[in-house]
Amino acid sequence: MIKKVLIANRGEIAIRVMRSCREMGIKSVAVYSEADRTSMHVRYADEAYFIGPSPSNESYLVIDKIIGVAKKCKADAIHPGYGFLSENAEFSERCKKEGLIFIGPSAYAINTMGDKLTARKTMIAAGIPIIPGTKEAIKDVNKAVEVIKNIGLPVMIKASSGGGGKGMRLVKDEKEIISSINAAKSEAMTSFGDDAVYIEKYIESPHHIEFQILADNFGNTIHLFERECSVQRRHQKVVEETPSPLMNDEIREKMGETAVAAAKAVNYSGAGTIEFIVDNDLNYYFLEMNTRLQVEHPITERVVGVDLVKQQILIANNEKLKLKQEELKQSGHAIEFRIYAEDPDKDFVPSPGVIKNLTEPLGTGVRHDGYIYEGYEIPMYYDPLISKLIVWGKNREEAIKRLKRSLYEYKITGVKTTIKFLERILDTDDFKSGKYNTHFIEKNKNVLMSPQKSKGNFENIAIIAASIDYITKLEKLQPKKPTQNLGNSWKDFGRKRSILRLWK
Amino acid sequence: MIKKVLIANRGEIAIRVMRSCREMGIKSVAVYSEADRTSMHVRYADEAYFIGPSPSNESYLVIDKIIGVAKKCKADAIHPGYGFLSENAEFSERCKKEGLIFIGPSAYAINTMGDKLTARKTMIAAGIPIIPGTKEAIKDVNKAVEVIKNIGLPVMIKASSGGGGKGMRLVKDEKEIISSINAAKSEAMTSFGDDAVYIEKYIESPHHIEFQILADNFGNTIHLFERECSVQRRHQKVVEETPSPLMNDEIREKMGETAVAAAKAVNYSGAGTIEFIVDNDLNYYFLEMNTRLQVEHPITERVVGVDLVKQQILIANNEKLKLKQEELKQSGHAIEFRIYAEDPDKDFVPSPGVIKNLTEPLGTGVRHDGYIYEGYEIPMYYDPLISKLIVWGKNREEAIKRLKRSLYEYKITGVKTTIKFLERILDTDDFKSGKYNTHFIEKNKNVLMSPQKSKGNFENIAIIAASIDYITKLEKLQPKKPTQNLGNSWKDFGRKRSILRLWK
Amino acid sequence: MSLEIKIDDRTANIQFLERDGGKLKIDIDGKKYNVDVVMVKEGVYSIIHKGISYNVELIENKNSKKYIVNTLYKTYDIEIIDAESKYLKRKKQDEADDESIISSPMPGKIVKIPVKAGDKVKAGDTVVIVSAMKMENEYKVKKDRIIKDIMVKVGDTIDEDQPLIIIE
Amino acid sequence: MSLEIKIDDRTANIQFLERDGGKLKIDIDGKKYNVDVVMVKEGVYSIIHKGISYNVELIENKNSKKYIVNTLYKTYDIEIIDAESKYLKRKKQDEADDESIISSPMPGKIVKIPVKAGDKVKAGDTVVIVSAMKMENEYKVKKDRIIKDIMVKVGDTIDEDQPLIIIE
Repeated sequence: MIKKVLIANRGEIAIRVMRSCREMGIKSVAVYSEADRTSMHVRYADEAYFIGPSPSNESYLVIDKIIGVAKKCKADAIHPGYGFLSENAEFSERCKKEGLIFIGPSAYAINTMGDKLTARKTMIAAGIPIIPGTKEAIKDVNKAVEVIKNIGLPVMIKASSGGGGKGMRLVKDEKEIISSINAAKSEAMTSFGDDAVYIEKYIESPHHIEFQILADNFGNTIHLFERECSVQRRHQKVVEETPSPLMNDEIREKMGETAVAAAKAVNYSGAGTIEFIVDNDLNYYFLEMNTRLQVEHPITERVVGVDLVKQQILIANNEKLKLKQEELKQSGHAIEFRIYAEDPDKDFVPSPGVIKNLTEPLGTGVRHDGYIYEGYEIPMYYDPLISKLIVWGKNREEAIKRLKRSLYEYKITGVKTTIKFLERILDTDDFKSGKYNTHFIEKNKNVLMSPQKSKGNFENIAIIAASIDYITKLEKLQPKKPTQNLGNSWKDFGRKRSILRLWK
Repeated sequence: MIKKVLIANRGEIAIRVMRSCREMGIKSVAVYSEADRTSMHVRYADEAYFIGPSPSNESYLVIDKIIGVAKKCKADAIHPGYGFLSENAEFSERCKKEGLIFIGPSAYAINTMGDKLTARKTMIAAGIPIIPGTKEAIKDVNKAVEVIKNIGLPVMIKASSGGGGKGMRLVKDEKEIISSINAAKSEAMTSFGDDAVYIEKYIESPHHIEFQILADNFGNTIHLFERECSVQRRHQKVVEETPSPLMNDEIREKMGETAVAAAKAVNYSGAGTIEFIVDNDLNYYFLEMNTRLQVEHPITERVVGVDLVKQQILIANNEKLKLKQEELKQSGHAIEFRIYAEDPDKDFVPSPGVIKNLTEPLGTGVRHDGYIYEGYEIPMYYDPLISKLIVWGKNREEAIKRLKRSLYEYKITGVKTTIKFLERILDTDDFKSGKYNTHFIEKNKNVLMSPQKSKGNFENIAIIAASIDYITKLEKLQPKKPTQNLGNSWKDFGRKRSILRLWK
Repeated sequence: MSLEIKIDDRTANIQFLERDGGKLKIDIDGKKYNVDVVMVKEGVYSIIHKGISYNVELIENKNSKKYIVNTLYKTYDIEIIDAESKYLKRKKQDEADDESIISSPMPGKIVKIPVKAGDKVKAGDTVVIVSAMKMENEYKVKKDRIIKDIMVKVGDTIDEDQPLIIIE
Repeated sequence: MSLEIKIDDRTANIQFLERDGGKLKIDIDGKKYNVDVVMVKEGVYSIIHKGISYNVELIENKNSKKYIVNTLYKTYDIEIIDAESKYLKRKKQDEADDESIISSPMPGKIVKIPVKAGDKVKAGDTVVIVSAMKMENEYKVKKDRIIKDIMVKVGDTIDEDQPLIIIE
């Protein structure tokens, strides 16, 4: 059995992995860069080793350093978390060569799924539905018309060298096909000096829905149902929930089977995620596979009742999956909100800094996976994710109300966070009704981005707090009444039975 | 619908209730004594009112004050929590008179179940099994022999005026009956000046198992399965778990039905708990009913997936129970540990004080219901319960490992706590195997009470920390190198990228 | 005792009328408040006003007269204005007419400085690029300016509000 | 630099050999330690020794030379012994021979004082009962004594270590 795991990561995911290690009686080893000496994962681990300067390409991304520590401390296995080296085929291969267990899939699976075109071909070969279209440049306009008629309207004409919406045309009507292709070609030529365009089915109301997969080394592959991840900002997931409000049992079963087939097509082993694009009519298309643990894995854990990290470790230990597809079921509803150290009022600019006061949400149905603590300084070098708030409710309605309650309790001072922004998501009709797609944030931009209005007395209450703080400190600086105690130190707090006497 | 609830309590339970109120969109009103101005329940509530001096008999127990605040702030209902006024029939009645909804049962149910003899009689009438015996004093020794033969050996002879083990005799053999009765009588006369004794069936290996009940005002009564509460210290529960390791499905169903019948016998309404004594052969006897929410209610919430406080409020709002007995099931395993501000190394003497550093356990499967925060002073006037740590696992084994992990990450400085004591419970074979009864703590006393042994380098590591702290502070007091910064303030922390430079 | 407070764009006049322990009578712009105030821990206040329980968390800014104040709904920037701060403000404004300092509101690392001392730059030109938390932020000039001095070099780690470039 | 430290019943000699940032070389009773020490927040230290990550939380006692130190397995009472504390200790011991002070190690309320000044009490007699957190604690004398002075009365709220009764 694996006895010691090196976690080649930091932040909340490193602690998440270490928690499961600890529950399994496995020693955990942290690695840390210069900026992370005081980070919680270093404090939480059984062992901790320094691996270099703060920028991740000089520390967390340096394969040699990670392998070096693993060998030095005699770790049996390496867990890469998400990000960093988690989808690095070279790293997976290198671990194998060095006799270390990589807790993740083989280099083959990573490579195949990592390259979009190879993945597309492999999926087509396995009979997995992909978004219809041509990836090759259109030369013959007449042939293009035929292709488009095959795919079915609407379609999107896209510039092969394109980006930023240039050289793109949405075609809804058969009569517009030829003119649109020509327009796109001409715009592509002007913008990129290349008039090659290709065709892709246009998904009008796209949902991002993914399936969690577990596969062992003996050909057993199961899925743990879906996660709805359509609330995205700049292609970054903001909210995830399961079950998806869009799904029904029939399509769930079908997509689950497809996801299992997709994983099997690359002989997948470990935990992975098959991402689909789904339209309002529940047509679904393979988008990509994430060959690692997802940020949003906890909502699946809560609703299905399975510790995914433990499963990863057991699979890496070459054990057979004990979970059976037919025994798994979704119970209740879970939603995850990602809390970032970003200022939503200033276009989400990152807000590193020292955490001064922290009150974490607790109580029934709340899981909070974070890594910060009062006094901790969030460094500027890494992803600004502070924590993930995961709530469970008997149904979606209870989960939403619980989430609202949790956000109310969650207080951080010292850095700006996205908490207020997330609260506004909960207030939109689209989210409350569960009728939303990947256009959600764009569609609700006005409500979501409008600065919070002050309500009632809050402004004057803020004034009262600040002026009292100021005056209290002022009086402390003027030692005219040396016997008068303003009760600021710990000891005085105690003496005064916690009641601060501002003045006699 | 109830719009505003006054919570006539403090500490973790007040916050627990307020959380559910908030999720239901109900305003919560806190009341607080002098010692509780800084308490979390005051900060968490929508409204807060002062009700008097710190001792609870001058504040939390004064019915007039509570009612006065409720009327003044126009609350619709009062939730009493547990303890304080929660099982006070007069309070229930008074609320009714004042037109306030008491979130709990009627005065009749409280009175009937509150008086041991009346409860016993009511249960006998309803056909509920009680511990066999005579509550009346034995006059005729021969009749006593007959009664004992009816009950079956072993029995306990107890002095009617007794207490503290005096005038008690355990009878295991028929031949010892008469001599034991005489010996008990003589000892009772010497000790209490009264030779009256009575007979009670002796339960050799007693388990304390209770059933959670919910009943609405329309005669619908259901149970939410059992809680095993046999780990007790001085009749105070320390650990609770569900399902009970002792139970099987058959006896669970039977006891559940008995519990429902017991509640129906007093026309019970709201959430309540039927406590049973169960022996190793799964014979069970009604012990008492708690006509309120229990401290340990969260383990049921976790395993059955029901928010009990919400159910209490809905029932109080005169709604019909939507939960159906046949739809409820237990899923996984939950254990609760109660964390007290007590010093287990000094006979559990209470340890009030200011919380200096606090790290709460988080992560998958962990619920932590507390009320303290860094900087808070635990007052000396009330129960020293700090928090309840509730963990869930797919099975009992996972729950125990998760509990161990959670205790590892739970750190409090400033007060002594029972955390180390609880860790030792997890290490006993009796607890691990699930084969324990109410004698558990007494039986394992030597292990549980032995002071922790120092392991490895910990003593020297402690020395290093203290000496460095001392020297750092010493250097700060000597301003010989004014440019040298020791990095203690927030700002310096930031500047130095969180790395404290002790010396140049 | 009275104070002047700047909160966002508003300037409020505060008068402390009565004090009894944590119980205060305060006048804010003519409106009277009876409040019960307690500092529950450093930087965290619990305020009860007409039975309503408010939680306010505040952080003193570098200058001890500036606060960031968090309430339930909104975060406010508050500045206490007394004689000293009025004087400093006037002084700073005078200086701002002569030269400007480009600085970053958050700590980071200098990625690029596309100008050198003596350069004439046009309104909108980028003068320095700072990276923080995986994002790059470009700092531009608003008017046509001359680069007077460059205080940092590429690769430098900088503090918030540290002067980076002096422009004329 | 060297120190003497009392930890529970043991007295240890500490020598600081080398310092480089948070990296220290320390000699404890002849055993050498290379440790990486950082104060992650007030009173909380992270110490890495031979790759093992230790968390130590400490609280300074009233006397700044006394600490309560929490490690993973055990809580220690630590006292830094320097010239000043040695002198104070000697002085206190001298005084202790003349009179003794009965005090409570935790704050509470005086419930009962079954003695009065001038009373002769026997070893084991209760002289004061203090209530704290719903429990009553009886404080007894260990030897036959005379009650010299009673500093509190029934109903008083007391601090920890506050002198309650002076005995001879």
